[in-house]
Amino acid sequence: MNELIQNGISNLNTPGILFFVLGFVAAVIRSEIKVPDSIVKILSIFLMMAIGFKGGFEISKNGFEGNLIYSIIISFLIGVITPTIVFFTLIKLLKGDVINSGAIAAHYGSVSVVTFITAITFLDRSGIKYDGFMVGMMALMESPAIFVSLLLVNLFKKTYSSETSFFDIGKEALFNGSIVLLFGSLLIGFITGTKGYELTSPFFVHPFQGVLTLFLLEMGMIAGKRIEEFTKVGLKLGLFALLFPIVNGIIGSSIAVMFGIGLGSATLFGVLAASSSYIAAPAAVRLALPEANPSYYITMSLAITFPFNIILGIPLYYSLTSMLQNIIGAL
Amino acid sequence: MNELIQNGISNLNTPGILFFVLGFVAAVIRSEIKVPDSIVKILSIFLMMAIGFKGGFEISKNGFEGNLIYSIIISFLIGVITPTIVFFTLIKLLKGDVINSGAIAAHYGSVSVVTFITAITFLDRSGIKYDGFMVGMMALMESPAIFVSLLLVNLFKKTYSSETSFFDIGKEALFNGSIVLLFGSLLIGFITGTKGYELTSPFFVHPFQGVLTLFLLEMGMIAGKRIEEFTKVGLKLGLFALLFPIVNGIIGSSIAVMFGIGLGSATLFGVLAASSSYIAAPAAVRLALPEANPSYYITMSLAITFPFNIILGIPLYYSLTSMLQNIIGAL
Amino acid sequence: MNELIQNGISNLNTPGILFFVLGFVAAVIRSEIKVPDSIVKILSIFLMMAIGFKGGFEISKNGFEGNLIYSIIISFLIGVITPTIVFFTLIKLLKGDVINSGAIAAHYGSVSVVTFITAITFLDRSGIKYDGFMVGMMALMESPAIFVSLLLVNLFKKTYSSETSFFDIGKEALFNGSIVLLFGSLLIGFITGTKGYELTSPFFVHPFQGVLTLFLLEMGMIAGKRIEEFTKVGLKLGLFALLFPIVNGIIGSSIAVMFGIGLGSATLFGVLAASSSYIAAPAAVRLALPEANPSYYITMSLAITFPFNIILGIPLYYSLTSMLQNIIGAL
Amino acid sequence: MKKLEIIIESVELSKVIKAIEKVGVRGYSLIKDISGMGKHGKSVSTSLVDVNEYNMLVIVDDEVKINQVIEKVKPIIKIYSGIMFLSDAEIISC
Amino acid sequence: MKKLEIIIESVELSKVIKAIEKVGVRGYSLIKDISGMGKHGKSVSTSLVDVNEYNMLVIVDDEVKINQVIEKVKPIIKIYSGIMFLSDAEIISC
Amino acid sequence: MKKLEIIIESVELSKVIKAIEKVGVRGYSLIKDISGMGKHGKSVSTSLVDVNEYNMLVIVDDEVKINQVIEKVKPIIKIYSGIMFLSDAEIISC
Ligand SMILES: Nc1ncnc2c1ncn2[C@@H]1O[C@H](COP(=O)(O)O)[C@@H](O)[C@H]1O
Ligand SMILES: Nc1ncnc2c1ncn2[C@@H]1O[C@H](COP(=O)(O)O)[C@@H](O)[C@H]1O
Ligand SMILES: Nc1ncnc2c1ncn2[C@@H]1O[C@H](COP(=O)(O)O)[C@@H](O)[C@H]1O
Ligand code: NA
Ligand code: NA
Ligand code: NA
Repeated sequence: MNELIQNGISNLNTPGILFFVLGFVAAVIRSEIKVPDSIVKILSIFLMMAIGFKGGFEISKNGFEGNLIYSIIISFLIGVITPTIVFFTLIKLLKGDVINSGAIAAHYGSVSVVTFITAITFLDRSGIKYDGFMVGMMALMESPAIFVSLLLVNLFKKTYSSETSFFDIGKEALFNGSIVLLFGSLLIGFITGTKGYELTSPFFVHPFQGVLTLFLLEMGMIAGKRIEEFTKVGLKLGLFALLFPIVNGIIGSSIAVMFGIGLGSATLFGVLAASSSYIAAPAAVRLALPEANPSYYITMSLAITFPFNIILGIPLYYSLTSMLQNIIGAL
Repeated sequence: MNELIQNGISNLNTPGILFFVLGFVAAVIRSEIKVPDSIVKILSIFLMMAIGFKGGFEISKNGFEGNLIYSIIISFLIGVITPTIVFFTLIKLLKGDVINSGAIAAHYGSVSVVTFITAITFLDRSGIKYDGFMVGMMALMESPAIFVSLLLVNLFKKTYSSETSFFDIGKEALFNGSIVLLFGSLLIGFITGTKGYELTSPFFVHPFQGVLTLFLLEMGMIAGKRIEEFTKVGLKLGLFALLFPIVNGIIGSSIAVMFGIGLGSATLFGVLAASSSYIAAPAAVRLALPEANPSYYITMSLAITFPFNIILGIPLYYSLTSMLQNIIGAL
Repeated sequence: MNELIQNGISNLNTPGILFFVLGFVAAVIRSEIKVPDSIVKILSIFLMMAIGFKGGFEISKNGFEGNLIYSIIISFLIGVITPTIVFFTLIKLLKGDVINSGAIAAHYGSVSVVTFITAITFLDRSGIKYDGFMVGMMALMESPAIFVSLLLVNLFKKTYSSETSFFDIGKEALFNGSIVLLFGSLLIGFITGTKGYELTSPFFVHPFQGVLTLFLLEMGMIAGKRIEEFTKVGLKLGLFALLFPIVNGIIGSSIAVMFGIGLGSATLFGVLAASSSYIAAPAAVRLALPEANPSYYITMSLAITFPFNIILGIPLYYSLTSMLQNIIGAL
Repeated sequence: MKKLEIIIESVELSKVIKAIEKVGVRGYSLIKDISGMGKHGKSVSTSLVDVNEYNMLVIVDDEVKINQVIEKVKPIIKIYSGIMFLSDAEIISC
Repeated sequence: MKKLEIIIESVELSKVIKAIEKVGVRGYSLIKDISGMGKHGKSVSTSLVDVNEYNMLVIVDDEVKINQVIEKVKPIIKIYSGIMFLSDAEIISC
Repeated sequence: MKKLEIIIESVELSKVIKAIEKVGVRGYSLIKDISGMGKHGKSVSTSLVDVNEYNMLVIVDDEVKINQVIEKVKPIIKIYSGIMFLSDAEIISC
């Protein structure tokens, strides 16, 4: 417990988290720090390239130390189980509102790249190891939950007004830019190895934490602007967005621990399960479920769950995973 | 004198100043190097984050070596005295044109971030120390002069057509993005200390001079495009924009020296007093004084005073401050 | 031959080339990685500043080791000979279509900055020296071929519908942004020497390869989107775009070798001759030859010749230059 | 001749363009990066998500063609978000 | 129905939008990043300053509403810079 | 009064603006970064090249002035790419 608090404070006391808070506050007091859209987009591309590239390089250096097959299985399990639980919980909470339940399930089943990156930073700082291929697992986990959620909506709802076919959404989900970029960079990092790493690390590796800091400032502002819509979301969904990540995090970590995955990677599985998507899922859901309310899913994911996860969630999931390991190890 | 010339030449012979000149020349010969707006905006945010962060780190390392209380007083004194002098001088020069006198006074009373950064670079290169909290003083000096100028206009002009209330302008000025960003970064640099610094210095510190160089290229182009409007400004105001910074610089340095501030920080007070705003002031003045001519205040501040200050002004203010110290020290 | 294949593979096995391929594939499978326009523009400016600055610094360090006068002569020879040969070849191929032949000749006679940079990276990796002023030669070679091509069109075509005078195009070509930026940066790198270099190398030099990698990802996507227009270009011009660079490359290298230029710089002359413009030439040609088909010249230059050159061409031109040196040396 | 202005969310843009091209109009123009307010409230786009990002398509053509476009685009707008404005305009033939 | 196009400086944009919302129109669209020429000469904006950066607001609504908007916006434009265009247009109901 | 909308390629923009200024209109507005489809097919601009990047110029003025602008701009559009739309509109005087 003591350790948890200490980890929490040490996580808070990093430039990234503090700049996120600064951005949030700036947006709330309507102080205009106008970060151009194009910058947010390129920083997001940079972070994915860099994280993928570094993961690939680490695999090339250390080989597949952890259990890749198990990890792939875990990824799919989380991608099926978490959106399903979210869906049925929300059906209860929203009194049978299938569409919005499915829309939100797609977001909480999918993952957030920046939450993952912040978790990696936390692990690096704490000196805890994790598998280089975890970035690949993240890419794997982006789409399945979206499919599962749409399927659930289809099962429970007869009238379905979208003009977009499942096929179109499938294509979009599989060849989604972020998936291609993450896997591509992973592969390139793996292929070019140490030589490639040395050539480009002054761009992809050294300034990475600083770039993340700038990105989090912007994320803070985006979240802070969204928070005004909190009233539209309402208390029920607001609390859901705050608390359900913990449920998902425990599910993710537990599955990973049961498969014997190490502390670092299992923590990351917890973080991925707990994280919610705010790029891939909204785009797909807007197309497939036009009647769903974007104010719900975007605000919950971006303005509540994301801040919670990066500020308090990550150290929490780490402590929980460590506890789970002790419990399951003792069995 | 010899030293002044040498300093001037050494200041000229830096990539930043030379790229500024290149940008200026490129704009004048209408050679299109199109730097996108979004880049100018993000570089400006980067420079403020970085300079604030570094200032905060230095305070965390060295403590408040200089006299913080005195420095705050000096900041306010400069923020009241310089716009007032500018206002009454211009009232004479412009034959009672209260509106434009007030508009221009707001600009010359307020400060320029990039001029400050260029001065810091100059001091660093020359090995002269200054207080880490000076970046906070710059943030403090952004708004007061704008208020003082609007107040002066209000006092001397009965009909006042703006629909924007003083309250609105006050809010805008206090929660201005740059002020929040500068103070926030300062605080974060202070809180995260050496750890935060080491994590992010490959992004915020190492490439800083290079980023400044790119930014100055763009500033050169902006200034070069503006210079076409020189004819609208006229010789009288043109000369004012060229010479009055020296008056303000002497005022700023003198006050600082009289309070016993060291050479580095006193030079920076001179530079801040001499510098004129081209972001915060234009936005506030456009709202509060709609009849004022933007061609006057923007062209003077951006295309005349700014180039003068960074090319010739900074070494000049340094020499003057050093002289003032000798004179006042001898008293 | 063995060495050629090895060089080719080692060239392929770099992050830059692999990210180019990734971008290309992503575009072809319509996976949207949206790189904002403004980023492409600023990266292009960055690369020109950095390459110019570094060239200037190297001259300041090593002096004019190679033969500058000869190099200038070679630049102009290539700028006259290659567009002329392209023009007459195309006149044959396109059955007398003077306009489109001239338009394409302007592109293949002019040069590509990124191809040049990729070649430099190749030489650096292989430890082969070249002259610092070669970046200046590149800047010199941008415009002459455009003039020569327009002149040829004028000679062979009486009706000429453009409203844009030769004078206008001349001004545009001489004061073209990229020429001013390249020469300006070269000059600044030369003037500020080691001091300037040390100050700004964490921005201009260390991350250079990484930035190039990001830029090539984007170039890959641009090329991949263009390739759809391949059908408009047709097989004849498609093959021309693939094969004629080799002809031009041999011409460029041969001339350089005959003037006694060293292996590195002679390879670069070959690369410059083989490369085709996709920024300066399209803009000038669109103005001067409005009836020419942009689908031809842009697709050929950007989507066929550029990828060929950076992936296979550069190691090929290097091997050819080395062979030519042996042959001519033996004479 | 008629001018039709279609305001449509980014996620639906390619679908609308395909519909227009199927009708076979003389041409269309696209203005990106529109925001605004309508039946669905104020558009609150963020640079991270495409949702709530609008575009304006402008088409000037014969009334018949424009009517065909309207019929094609109506159902898309009905399900999603957006609006269409119709007015008179002439193409200046050069 | 009427279409009103308002061209207004960025610094005044939020004020105009508030005025429009007070009137209670069906909707409006915003096109950012306009430049141009008018009574105040050529707009010379720089990426550093918001001054002289224009926007176009488009509103299609009943004539009564549009007239109310016009009356609200007139004094703002009078003091600052900008212009309004009025024309006929119909909303296609979906 | 008349509203003229000119869609023109970036490379030709400065020429058209000069022509408009020569006529001496009250004002004009410029919307950048337009894409679309027309007689020359779909515009395929890349961020690297200006070619195929369009702009919309909007001018509201008296019919006489607008006709003068049309005559000046016609030959430019004829040689290059672009189109003009003419419609009715009023300037709201403030
Ligand atoms: N009456 C209107 N006038 C102008 N733009 C409108 C109007 N109604 C809707 N819009 C635009 O269409 C978008 C979507 O409208 P809606 O689907 O009704 O929320 C809004 O965000 C506005 O940009
Ligand atoms: N007659 C006009 N036609 C089109 N746009 C205009 C016209 N007059 C003014 N504008 C636009 O409104 C802005 C401000 O106009 P003004 O306040 O008259 O200088 C100009 O920069 C133009 O963008
Ligand atoms: N009928 C039309 N309606 C709207 N925009 C058009 C139309 N025709 C052409 N355009 C615009 O004008 C550009 C150039 O047209 P064109 O020169 O005919 O290829 C196109 O890319 C469109 O943006
Ligand atoms: Na999740
Ligand atoms: Na000042
Ligand atoms: Na060439």
